[in-house]
Amino acid sequence: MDFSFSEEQEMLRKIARDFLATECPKDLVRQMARDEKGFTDDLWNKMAELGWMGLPVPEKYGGIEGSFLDVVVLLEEMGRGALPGPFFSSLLGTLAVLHFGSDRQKEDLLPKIARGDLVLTVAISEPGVGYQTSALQCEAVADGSDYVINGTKLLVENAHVADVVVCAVRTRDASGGQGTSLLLVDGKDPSISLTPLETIAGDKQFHVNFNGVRAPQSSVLGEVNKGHEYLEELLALGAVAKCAEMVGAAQAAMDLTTDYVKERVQFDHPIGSLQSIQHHCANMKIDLEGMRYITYLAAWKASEGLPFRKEAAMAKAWASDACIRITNLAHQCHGAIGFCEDHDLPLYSKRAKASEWAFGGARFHRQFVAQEIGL
Amino acid sequence: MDFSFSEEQEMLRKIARDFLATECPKDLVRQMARDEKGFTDDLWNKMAELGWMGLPVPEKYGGIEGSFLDVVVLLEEMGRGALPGPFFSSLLGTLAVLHFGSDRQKEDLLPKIARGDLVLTVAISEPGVGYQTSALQCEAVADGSDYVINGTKLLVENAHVADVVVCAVRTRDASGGQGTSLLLVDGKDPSISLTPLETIAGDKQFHVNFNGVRAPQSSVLGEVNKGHEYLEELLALGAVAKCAEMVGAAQAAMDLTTDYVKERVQFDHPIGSLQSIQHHCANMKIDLEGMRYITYLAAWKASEGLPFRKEAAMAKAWASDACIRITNLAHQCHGAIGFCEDHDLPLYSKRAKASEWAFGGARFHRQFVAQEIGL
Amino acid sequence: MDFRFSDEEEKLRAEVRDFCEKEPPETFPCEIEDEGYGFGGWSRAFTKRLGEKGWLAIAWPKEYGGLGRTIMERYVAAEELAYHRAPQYGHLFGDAVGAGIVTYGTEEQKKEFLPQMARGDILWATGLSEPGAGSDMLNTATRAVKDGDDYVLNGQKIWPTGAHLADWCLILARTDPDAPKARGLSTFLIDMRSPGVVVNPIIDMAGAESFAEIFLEDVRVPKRLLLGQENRGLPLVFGCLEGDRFWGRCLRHAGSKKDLEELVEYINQSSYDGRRLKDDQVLRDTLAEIAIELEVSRMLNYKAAWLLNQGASISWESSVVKVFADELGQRIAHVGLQVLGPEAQIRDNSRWARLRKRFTFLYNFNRGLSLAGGTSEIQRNTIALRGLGLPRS
Amino acid sequence: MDFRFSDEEEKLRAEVRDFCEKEPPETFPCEIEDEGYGFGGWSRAFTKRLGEKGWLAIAWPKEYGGLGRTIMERYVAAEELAYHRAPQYGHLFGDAVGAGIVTYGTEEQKKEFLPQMARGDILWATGLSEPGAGSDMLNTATRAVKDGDDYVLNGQKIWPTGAHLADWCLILARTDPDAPKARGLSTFLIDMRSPGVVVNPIIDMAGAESFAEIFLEDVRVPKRLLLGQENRGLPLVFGCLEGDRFWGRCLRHAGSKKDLEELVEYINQSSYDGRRLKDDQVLRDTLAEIAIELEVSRMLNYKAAWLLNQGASISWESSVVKVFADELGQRIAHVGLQVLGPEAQIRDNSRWARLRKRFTFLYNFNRGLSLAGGTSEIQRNTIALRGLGLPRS
Repeated sequence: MDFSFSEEQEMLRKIARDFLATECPKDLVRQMARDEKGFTDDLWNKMAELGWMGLPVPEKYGGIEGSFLDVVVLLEEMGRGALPGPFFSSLLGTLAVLHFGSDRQKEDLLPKIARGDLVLTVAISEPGVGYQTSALQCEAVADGSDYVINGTKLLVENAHVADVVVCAVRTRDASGGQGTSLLLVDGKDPSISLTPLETIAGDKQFHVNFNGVRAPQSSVLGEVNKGHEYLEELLALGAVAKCAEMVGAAQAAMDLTTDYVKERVQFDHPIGSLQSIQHHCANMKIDLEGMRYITYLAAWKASEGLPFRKEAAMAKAWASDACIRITNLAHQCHGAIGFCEDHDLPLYSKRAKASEWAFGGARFHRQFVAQEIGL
Repeated sequence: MDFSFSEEQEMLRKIARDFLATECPKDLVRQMARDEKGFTDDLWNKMAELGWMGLPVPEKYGGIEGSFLDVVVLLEEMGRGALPGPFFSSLLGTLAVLHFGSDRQKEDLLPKIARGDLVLTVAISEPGVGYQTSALQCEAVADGSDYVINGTKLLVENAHVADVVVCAVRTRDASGGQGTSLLLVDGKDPSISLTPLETIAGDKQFHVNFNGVRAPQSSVLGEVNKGHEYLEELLALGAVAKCAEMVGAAQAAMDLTTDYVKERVQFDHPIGSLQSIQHHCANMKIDLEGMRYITYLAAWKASEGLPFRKEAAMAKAWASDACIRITNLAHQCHGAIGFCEDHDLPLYSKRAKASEWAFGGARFHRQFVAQEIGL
Repeated sequence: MDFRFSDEEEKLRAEVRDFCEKEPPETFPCEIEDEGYGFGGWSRAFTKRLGEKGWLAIAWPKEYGGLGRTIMERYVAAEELAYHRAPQYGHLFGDAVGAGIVTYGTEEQKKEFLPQMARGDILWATGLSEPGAGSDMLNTATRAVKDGDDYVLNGQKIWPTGAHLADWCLILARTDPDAPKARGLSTFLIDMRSPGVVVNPIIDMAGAESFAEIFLEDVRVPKRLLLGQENRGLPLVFGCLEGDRFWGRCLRHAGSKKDLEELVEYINQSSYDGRRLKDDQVLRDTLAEIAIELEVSRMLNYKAAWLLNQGASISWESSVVKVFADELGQRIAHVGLQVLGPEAQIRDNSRWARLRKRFTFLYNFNRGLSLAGGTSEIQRNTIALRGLGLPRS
Repeated sequence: MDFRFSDEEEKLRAEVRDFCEKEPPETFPCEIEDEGYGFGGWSRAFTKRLGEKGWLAIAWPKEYGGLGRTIMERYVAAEELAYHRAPQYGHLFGDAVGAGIVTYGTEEQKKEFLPQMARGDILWATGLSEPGAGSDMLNTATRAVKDGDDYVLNGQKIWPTGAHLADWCLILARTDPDAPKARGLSTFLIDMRSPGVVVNPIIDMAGAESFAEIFLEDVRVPKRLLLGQENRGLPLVFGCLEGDRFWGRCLRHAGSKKDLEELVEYINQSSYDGRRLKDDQVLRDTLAEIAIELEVSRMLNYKAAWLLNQGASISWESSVVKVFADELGQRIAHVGLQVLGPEAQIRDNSRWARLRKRFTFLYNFNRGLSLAGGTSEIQRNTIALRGLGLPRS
């Protein structure tokens, strides 16, 4: 039993924390929420120099070959720093290539990813369908050596800057074979049309139409028609990764709050000396501890290659609710000042809502857990 | 709009409060919870002298002809005083006779009820069936001029002292007619067998077997096979009546708590000066206000003869949860002392649980409310 | 006990309903959108129209432009307007100021202000909080120094609702810095066009501009605009706040009834993940609970209105109204987003936004309701101290 | 980061599991039934049997009868026993006293008590609270006056778990009434058979006799039974309480896992009101939430155990463990009764009682867990002050 991170992980954490404090001040974060593109090349390139895009990539493809747990450390700091931009969505695409891609696909993509030259995203949800993968409608029909994709994806993150879109589709072969597949689609294909969506967290999400997009058979990740299992695993990894980001965000909300209530004086005393504020903070802390370790459990299992779907579902279900509770209490402790758009707190509370939904909310995951406990 | 009770009602409240304080001290209540019979003839007779059993009974049958709202005032005080005994269950039977009985049945029963000479109860729930009346199994089959009742009722209150049991049964006629009916059954019939159940609140509930009990056709309340509507109305009345009792109980828990926290000194101050205790008490008060007025709304509508089922369901759903929250916080404010069996608080917190279930719990009623709002 | 409205009240309600059908409130231009209090947005045009109908001053004396009717009638009208999501934001907060002038104002002040307010010609803000004086109003630092026939005010106020749109503002300022903190404060009626007054709207986390900060630099206020006695401003303000807590929150049930109706309709018509939402037992249970809580809120609001109508104090009852309404508003927004699912995060005007992005806005905005006008913590303190007689800490 | 148990720990766990299967814990006689803490009932016979196995003192030094192994191993054994609902109540609270003797005891005390405790020959209670000193231990009024080679104790203690069954008791008493309140308290090891000790069990609202009150009248305690330094009892007690909070609550997840399994089985087999419970989406959602919370609780418990295993302080972490476990225990009991329905109120031995009336008992008993051993409010204060560094009020 060891609850501590390794020295290397602690160093990664420190570097990330210092870097983001310097290079990603909150004014930039707010500015990027209003910006059309949503991040700066400068910040992206500096992150690439640190090797972050290649953190999970094997050394032979130019990466750092870090574990999933290493990635979790980085994501936690990114959540803490409210980092804008396509790192997270591109990471999800990277994980898909890493876990399910052929050697050729890896050779082709991973070196560019590791250098920061290639941005990926994943397209799963559709109008009226979240992560219930059996209900997806977007379709790819075999036509010669290509698949032709038609359909609509909703809430695709950073589609506007994605070079490659990992797209979940129902595939149908000429031979009658069918199933779900993951396809690597050129993000710049002219048959893809994008509509930006204004969202609660100011992240960059898109409505994406696939209007007869052609993708060669070589663009299938793993085996064709076997994508259902890949997708479930990818979603579970995404859920845990999102939890890590949420732990960082919740920690930031907690820190903002404890700092504020120690300083803010009302009735001649810091409000942090009031029992109601103390109990709000204690409740935040309990929830934060809870979401932290249930997340680490899932992340550690994933990192070790152990079965982790149940733990991922538990972590995402718990963290989704806990992070909302934490940011709600943070607002309650901050009073009116935290309600201003230019305060740092709303960055976290709004993301908490977006994160709650990402990769399935609490109830979605509890439905899975109910089955797992034998119901 | 008038939120106040009439002068007569306030007087009834005062008389009841003073009477119960004197005649029904908490030691007696605790003793009765362990007692086989569960009440004393002395207390019952004194209540009869005050005319309470006849409160809802028309004057021509020897009653006081009070309104349902008058009854609610009395029940609230009984809840506050944690009155033991069959008043409530007998009242339910009385309301059934009043609302659905024929003139002959009324002439026969009401004068005795008003004098306190006749104790009634109602038998509805069965093993595995609560208040979903369509799922009841107990059956009465026409045989000559009688119905023959077979079946099992569970959680029948005070069956051991009931002279008359208002029993909900599926009726089946020789002519093929069937439906639900309410029958007036002789509580002392030798074909009825009773098993006392030890319960959480120390009230007297019974497992009742009807083993071929014969009841003449004249014992049918209202029209035969039309009992479903009667039963729903009776249950709604019971729910509101139970809410009234719960308002009184919650008020008692609130009063015990505010008294205690004003007196109990820790850290050199009364604990009622601690913000966490103040907020617990404030939350109790908010819930208490809420359950009080939603109950009065339903009671007033019932009293005025207006449609009141939706309001009854809302009141019972809210009060069931609120009363548990209130007594839980009362315990939290009392600390260990309130956890002792000989403290007054457990009288209320245990009854809160029994009351939550009586006439349907929160979820049961919310299912009805969901339909009512158009879902 | 009687939960019917009187014939007069029902008649007025019918008139208001009729008015809302003939002149749909949503057709009036709004300066601030519906902010989730339960009573719609801020519209000078609509307020003016209500003034023409006489419905801004239903309970004020006739000699000051009112209808001389009851507070309950005033409440019934506001309730009916709220159900129709009519924009009442611009004037409803002014009720507290109006009550202050009716109670504490000089004859001259009454004649000057009340008729104008009754017509909807002037709208009010209330400037109490300061950066260093939020819950702790005793800490008020804005100074008012007597100078000839004027007071000269300097200081900063923050959070007054709509101060950037209001014509006048009630300002709390320190007139005697040497007296004990509670005994040196006074209230002034300030013309927002006075030289030295600068107002900046604050963008809140819902993206709305409903609050503002006010900077006062050598603002001269004639003595006749002192409201109430000098140095006795605090009891006056507490009295006004009692009303403010009530009028600011007492319509939650009426406004949110529409929200609930829209959610029910949405559920009945929608599927997600291939399943009909109406078959979702958890959603059904949750919506039923909201419906019940709205009914509980309604009764709590009515009780306070009934007390107010008799001229009784609602010191802690108004806190119950506020806490319950604010936390219920947050629950409704939360439930709304649960119903609408991930697509609820879309808050643009595209066809992907659900139910006109209303719940998405409310979710953010309602966060602030348990903070504004006295935090829920302060309200609970009030309930404990004044409603239950617990000892001060 | 590594959430595996070591080979030694897994080996011990397997031994314990094996033992529980061969000598089913439920076959040992119990003096107090399972009280809902998560670790079973009070059984002298079972404690004695564990002593024979060496499992009462796994982490104590070998010279005092221990196995000289780690706290984590001690924890793993307790966890496995808890999952089998083995009765650990009689000795688990004694862990705090044992730790106190190990840390603060004289060599003589260690030799006298630890081997006996390791064998399960003597069971302990802890007498801290008094009628006037609950959360506020500084208010301790029990007096200990030096008289020759003895102290003479007079006073009253309340709430010590199992004091009526214990052989010995740790007692906090005031030795210097003139010193500042915190500096005049000392701790004593009291033989419960001493003349002048009277113990009465207290019947709690679940109907159990698990607590007691102790009356001390001129009880003579030899000086050698003073634990730690005179007048330095308070830090010692706080240290013990840290352990008490942990050991008293750290097994919730293991014990309640069985509860959850029983509820799942019940749901899968039962109908109510003509509907299969397993089709009830609300129940499914609720049970899943409990399963998740048990897993969260497990991780919180492991983290504290891991810290303790390294000799680190768990001042606020033990409070997190306790609050979470206690409130979760209350939720589980609540959910259990929701699952079982109205028939759950039957708590006799008839066939109508559901799941052996266990949840009915837990519902009442678990009410007390957030009060005993420091209320949840006190724990939250501790988390705020020690875990977050907030200023004292």
